[in-house]
Amino acid sequence: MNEGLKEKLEKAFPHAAITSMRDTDYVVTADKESVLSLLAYVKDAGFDHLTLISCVDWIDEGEFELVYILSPYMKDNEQISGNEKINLILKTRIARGNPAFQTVTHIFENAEPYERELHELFGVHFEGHKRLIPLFLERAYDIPPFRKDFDTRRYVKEVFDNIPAIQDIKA
Amino acid sequence: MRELELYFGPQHLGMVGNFSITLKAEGDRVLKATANPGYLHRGFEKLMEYRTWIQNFPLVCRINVVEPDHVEMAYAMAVEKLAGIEVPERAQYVRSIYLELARVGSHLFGLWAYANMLGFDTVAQWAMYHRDLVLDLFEELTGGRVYHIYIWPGGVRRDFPKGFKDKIVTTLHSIGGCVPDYDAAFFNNAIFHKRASGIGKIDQRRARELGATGQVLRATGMKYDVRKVAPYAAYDKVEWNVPVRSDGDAYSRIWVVRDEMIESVHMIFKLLDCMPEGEVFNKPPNPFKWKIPRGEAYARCESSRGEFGAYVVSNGEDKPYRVHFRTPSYPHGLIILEKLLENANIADVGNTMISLYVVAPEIDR
Amino acid sequence: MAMPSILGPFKTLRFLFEKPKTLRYPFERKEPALRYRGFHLNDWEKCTGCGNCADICPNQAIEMVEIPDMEAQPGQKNERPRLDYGRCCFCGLCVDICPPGSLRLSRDYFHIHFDTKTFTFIPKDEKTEKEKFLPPDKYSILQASLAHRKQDYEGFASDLDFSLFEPERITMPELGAEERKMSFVEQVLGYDKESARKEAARCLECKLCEEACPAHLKISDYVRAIYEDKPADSLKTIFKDNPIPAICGRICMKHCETACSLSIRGEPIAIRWLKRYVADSILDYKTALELSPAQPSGKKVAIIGAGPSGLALAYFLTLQGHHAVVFDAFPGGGGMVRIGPPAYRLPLESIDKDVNHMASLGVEFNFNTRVGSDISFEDIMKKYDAVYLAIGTSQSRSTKVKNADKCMLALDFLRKSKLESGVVVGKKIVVIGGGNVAMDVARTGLRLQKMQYPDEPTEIKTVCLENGDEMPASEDEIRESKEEGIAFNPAWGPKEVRLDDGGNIAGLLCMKVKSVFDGQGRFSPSFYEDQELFLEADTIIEAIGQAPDFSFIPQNLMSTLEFTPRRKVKVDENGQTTITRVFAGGDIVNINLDAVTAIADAKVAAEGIGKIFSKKTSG
Amino acid sequence: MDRNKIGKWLKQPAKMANKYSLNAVYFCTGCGIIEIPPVITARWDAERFGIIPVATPRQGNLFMITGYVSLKTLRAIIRTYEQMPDPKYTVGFGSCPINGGMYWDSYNTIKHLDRYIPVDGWIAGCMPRPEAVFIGVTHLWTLIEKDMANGYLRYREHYDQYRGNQEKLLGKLDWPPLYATGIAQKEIAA
Amino acid sequence: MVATVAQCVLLPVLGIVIGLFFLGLYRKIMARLHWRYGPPLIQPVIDILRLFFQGGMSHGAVFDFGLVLSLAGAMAIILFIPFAQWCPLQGSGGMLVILYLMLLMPLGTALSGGEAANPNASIGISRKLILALGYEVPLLLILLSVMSYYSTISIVDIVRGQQASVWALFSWPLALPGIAYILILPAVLGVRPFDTTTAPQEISSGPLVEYGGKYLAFEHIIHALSLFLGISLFVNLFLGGAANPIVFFVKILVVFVACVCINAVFPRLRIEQAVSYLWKWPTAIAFLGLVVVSLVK
Repeated sequence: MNEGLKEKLEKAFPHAAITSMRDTDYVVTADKESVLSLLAYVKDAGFDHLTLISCVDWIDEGEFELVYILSPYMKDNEQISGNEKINLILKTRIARGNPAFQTVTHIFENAEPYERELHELFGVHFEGHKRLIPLFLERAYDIPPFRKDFDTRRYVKEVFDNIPAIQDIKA
Repeated sequence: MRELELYFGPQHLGMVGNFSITLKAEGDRVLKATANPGYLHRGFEKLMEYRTWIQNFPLVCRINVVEPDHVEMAYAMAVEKLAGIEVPERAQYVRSIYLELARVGSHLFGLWAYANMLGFDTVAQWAMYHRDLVLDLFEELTGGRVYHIYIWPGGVRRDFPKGFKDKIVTTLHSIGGCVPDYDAAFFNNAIFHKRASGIGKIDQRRARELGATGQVLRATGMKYDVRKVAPYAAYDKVEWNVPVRSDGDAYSRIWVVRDEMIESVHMIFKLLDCMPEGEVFNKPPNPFKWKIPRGEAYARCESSRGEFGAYVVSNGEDKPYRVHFRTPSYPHGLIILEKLLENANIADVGNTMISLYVVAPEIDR
Repeated sequence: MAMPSILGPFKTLRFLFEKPKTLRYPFERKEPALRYRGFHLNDWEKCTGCGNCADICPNQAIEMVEIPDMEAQPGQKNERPRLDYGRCCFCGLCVDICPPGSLRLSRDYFHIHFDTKTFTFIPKDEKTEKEKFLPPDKYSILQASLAHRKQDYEGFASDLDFSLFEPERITMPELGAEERKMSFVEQVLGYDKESARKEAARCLECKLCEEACPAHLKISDYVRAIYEDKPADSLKTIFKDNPIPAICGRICMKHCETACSLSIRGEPIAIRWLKRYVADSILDYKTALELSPAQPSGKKVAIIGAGPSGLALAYFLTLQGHHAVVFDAFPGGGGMVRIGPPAYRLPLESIDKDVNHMASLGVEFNFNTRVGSDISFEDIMKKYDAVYLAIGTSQSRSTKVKNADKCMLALDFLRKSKLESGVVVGKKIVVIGGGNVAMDVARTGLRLQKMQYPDEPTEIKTVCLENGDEMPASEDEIRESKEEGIAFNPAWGPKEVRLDDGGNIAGLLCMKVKSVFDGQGRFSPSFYEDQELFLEADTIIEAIGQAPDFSFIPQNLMSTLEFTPRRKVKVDENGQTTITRVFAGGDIVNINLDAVTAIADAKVAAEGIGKIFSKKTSG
Repeated sequence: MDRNKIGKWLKQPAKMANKYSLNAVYFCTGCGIIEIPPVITARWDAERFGIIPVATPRQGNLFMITGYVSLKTLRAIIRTYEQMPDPKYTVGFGSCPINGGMYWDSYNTIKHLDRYIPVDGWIAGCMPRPEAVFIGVTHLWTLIEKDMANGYLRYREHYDQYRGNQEKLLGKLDWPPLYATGIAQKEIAA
Repeated sequence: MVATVAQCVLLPVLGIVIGLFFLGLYRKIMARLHWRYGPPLIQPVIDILRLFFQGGMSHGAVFDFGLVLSLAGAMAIILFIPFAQWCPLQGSGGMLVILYLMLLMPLGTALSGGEAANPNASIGISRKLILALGYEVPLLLILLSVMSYYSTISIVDIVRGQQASVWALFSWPLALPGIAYILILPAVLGVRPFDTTTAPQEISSGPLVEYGGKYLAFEHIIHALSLFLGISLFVNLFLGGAANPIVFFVKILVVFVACVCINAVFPRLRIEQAVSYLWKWPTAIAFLGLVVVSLVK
């Protein structure tokens, strides 16, 4: 990241903590109120490629961590500016008890399926999302399956191992 | 006209992979398309939380059956970043050659899918035949035809077998010898041109907004290739070009794919020429005891379909705490496809989908 | 790009007249690649049943099953992997982790069946299961299955350079031969934290070592604790089975390392040195162990001999709340290990560390007290609730050849050189014997020579009956001795000690050995009388074995003490001898003659004594 | 191969025709599908034995379950299987349908395919190579020859159990039962 | 009379046999272009045999009726098209009957396919009808030119006319409609790039989507017959028919192989592209041909 942006970010968002791991990964930890404005800000600053929205279940701390990973597209069709190799990892935490957050689909259109996925697999509600309908799953699960307290091995034992093999009646 | 509801897939000859699109159509015109994934959802990222770092390597490659190699690479790169493992120089070259071979194989598979979709069996069969030759190379190198499980943290799993260099060269030459035939029969076929040009057209601004990468973006004119913008493995060691086109339609995309294949083959030759001797594997610690310090890493590489990324979080244990893969087909198949199919012709549904090279397992994971 | 053309595609019609490229399978075939990952092969002779493959399998496709007619031995479990091809993904992780390299993947991959039960099987290879592996002329691809496979069809095999384990150990820093032979400074320098952790990280936790260890230490647990940088936890684990880690960490005979699955193709984990690292890195055992004192039971146990067995028993009994009183003739603890291993292997401080810790727990030590002369055995029998004989083999044997009385005996020599000062050696020493004691003697003699004749040429030789590769001494000892410049004369037996005119030793006359053992495998050497070798010497030390000294036991009791055919004290499963209340352990009981077996005996005895006590109180 | 024996054709035309005209329903159920294109294309050319992919289940008589089966796919598989006309043959590909395979602990894939639809043969491997598919087909021929590839009959016979297992996992199925339930019991009683 | 009856019985059988042979040959030639060996020539017969033994599902009376209609239509046309010198019903109706009967085949398929209530089938049928509309226009113009040139509606007379002079394709005024016919022949036969109707990769083989068992077997036979008929018509109109069956067979074989080659080197067009193509060049040439023919005449 060019130093300018880092300083600008620090000035505009004094509460956000910016750390750099290695030379290409920058981690910005922000409180949840400032995430939307931060995203809009970095988008204008050139990080216009939202590569991934992820969620980490920190069950011991009772929080979900939403992770937005951004990187810049090329400004010019031909020339590489050197900024493109930077990954900006923007993180914020929300309470695990009643997980809800604002959608970012109005800033990044491609956030739509990511948020749908997180809604389905983690049970995080995104307010303002137009299509929070199931994406992958067929069965209903009591606990969204990607949460840490969902034990897939136990689930397999309880559900699949209880399906009996076909008995040959004649035998 | 009567409004129809059509299911394109999952059981469908034109569907590559287990994917489904629900179409609302009026006659031949699609009103609304809804991607319906999940037929291949296995919960990889959840399963990975139950397996140790090294046990995950056989698992991750299953995320994309067409080209497992870039999944391995993304995961290995993330793990190497997290654990601070160095990769020997020769291994970087071996990895690059291996990944480029995978790209050629994968593009040939894409070519098969595309030609097959258009009912053009002839080219489809050739492409599949040639892909099989590439698979033979993989078998020789890694011991597996489809799932290679070759890249390991700290290098690669085995060195080149004896005489392998020559074998690569012979095979690629024999495939390259058929390029004029491919061109004549497929890429320069007037009817194919008629069928593909203007289909699934997307301009650069829209492509950027929707998070496109890979040939979808390159077909709109941007030379965006992770191998170039954020070089990994040995991609910065040799000269090569990023092929682009400017129309943004299916025809451009397939031409980008074609040029990319040829560029990959040239790159393999160059890499083979300047490959150094030496070690190819820095052993990671004992797999039963390997713990990676707390932290997170995002690593990305350029797969044959676009940017492939792995976001890995460790909490200091011998298993990953959370893994999330950024797969190129995800935005392509779930957003761009839906947008492109609005108002398209029913005959072009599969055409559009395959020109975006949507691979279902990497969407569902 | 050329212009799209409508006629161009017709060019491809020429393929109508070309030969198809199809491989007409199954009429034409293509062999799978040399590295192909197909079904498993397992060399049962090499397989140790360690179960690493089952542990690493991400799919739990491998299960270790007990083979009924197979016997477990040290370093060998009676289990073999069973594969489930309803799970296996042919990743080959099991091959890369297999320490002996017995598990390989073949190039066979055909198994087609309508019954899912046939997809589970126990892999073997053509060496152990001929009927399933057919030569090419009998092999038919149409019948190919798990039970109908091709011979010599090995595919993906293990390669040490690419294995997942580290076959080479982290080198233990030690003094060079030239440096160490000048003094009695401890030869090995010990691991620092980093290298200890690295070495500990090599452990695959297959637990073969634990089964091989006579005392069944929880080795993989304490090694893991070292890796996790928790030496206190590690020490706690060790102390459950072995209360003298500082001693054992130096001189243990390491049955564990022999059994270690890594030792088959690489170097075993340095389990002994890791134990030494734990014992040395913790300065105060007591605080690290956080032992809670047991309720005193009021029982008193006398332990005769403060060797490993005695010390261990004292510790175990103390933990049970009994009062242990130890008698020993030497001025400090350790028994045989106090005098046996020279200071460059086992410094006295290390022994004292373990002994002092024991004393601090409340064990009563009576040193310089020889039972029989200083205190009578009858008194002990009267005063104590139980007696434990851990007297070891304290008397050196002599060759009894002509003029052998002029020679020194090994134990006397070692004791004098370690505990007292003032053994004078000559410039030319000959040591008779090929065991570890002989090596100790020779290397001690060498150091004494270097110290006593710093600038003069000296020489030291050994003579033993066995061939070079049959010598009973451990390989490490032989190698290190050779490094230090000790000459070996294997397969020569002593015939006569030649004296010079003054009655001093002039040398040893040897004769060539024909065989060491007779037809029944008993020790009964025979010689070629005509082949002779004369070794010049001014000092000869005999180190051919030791025997126990039961002279302190009164005759009436001695007559009831029974022995096994191998001249060992007979004990029951509780460690009790044929004399009631008298228990025994250590070298007089077991044939291994080493510290850790002695500890194992103590463990048995501790349980036996506890049982007897509880029986008495309840009954 | 006895395709060219005229006597056999005259004796059992139905069996022979079934053997040498295996039309596979093209359904990419799992990753095993990756080896089907090579099998049916130029390198291996399964059409030599009359094996071609067909577009709809109504036209096919061979159903290859290629790899793991997720719950959502299972629903589609049952639908497809029931649409196929008798006689029909099912082949399970690779480890996953046998005993869970890689995904033995996944919450979204089934572990034993034969508890939901009948399977006539299994091919080991992950993935089975094209060669194994060919040998698998020869085994299927033998089974057809010996009347042992009778999965479709078993399905009819034990339809209660199959449907029960399917509904246990997928909930109430939104299509009517293929066979009247309870037939098997009645037949046995009679 | 006996000869006519015998021809009435034998010609449809011969048509089916040749049609099935063509299907087998088609697969074989395609395979060679794919660099592979392909199935045995007999494979279509095995397939049809298998389908007859396989249980199929009917989707109602109209479904069955449509199928019968198609089959009957196809069988009927055979009797009107000369196979070399054999043409049992040469006296009655000629070209007009053929044109009328040729509509029966798509109609019957449409009827029965539509009954199957599968959206893919309905799309396929609409495509089939649109495509038929597409080639019927130039085809009518072509037939008109031929008929007006030889001033007869009897196909037997047309054949005789050609055998008297040169093949229509190489005669001056008829060359234009001949070229137009060549251009639409793939569409008439439904081979690529005009196989939009059944496009398996797009609409799961369209009208056939719900066919199984013997119904599908009949569809295969109808398909084989329609191949035979389409080519026979072309050979009779423009390649001068033939005086003996062997020559005729060789002629239709050559035309068929040419069609397969076209099929092999092109991908499939979209239906509106196909129609716009058919209404553009072939129609224009055919129209021009008609004008020239009427002027010459």
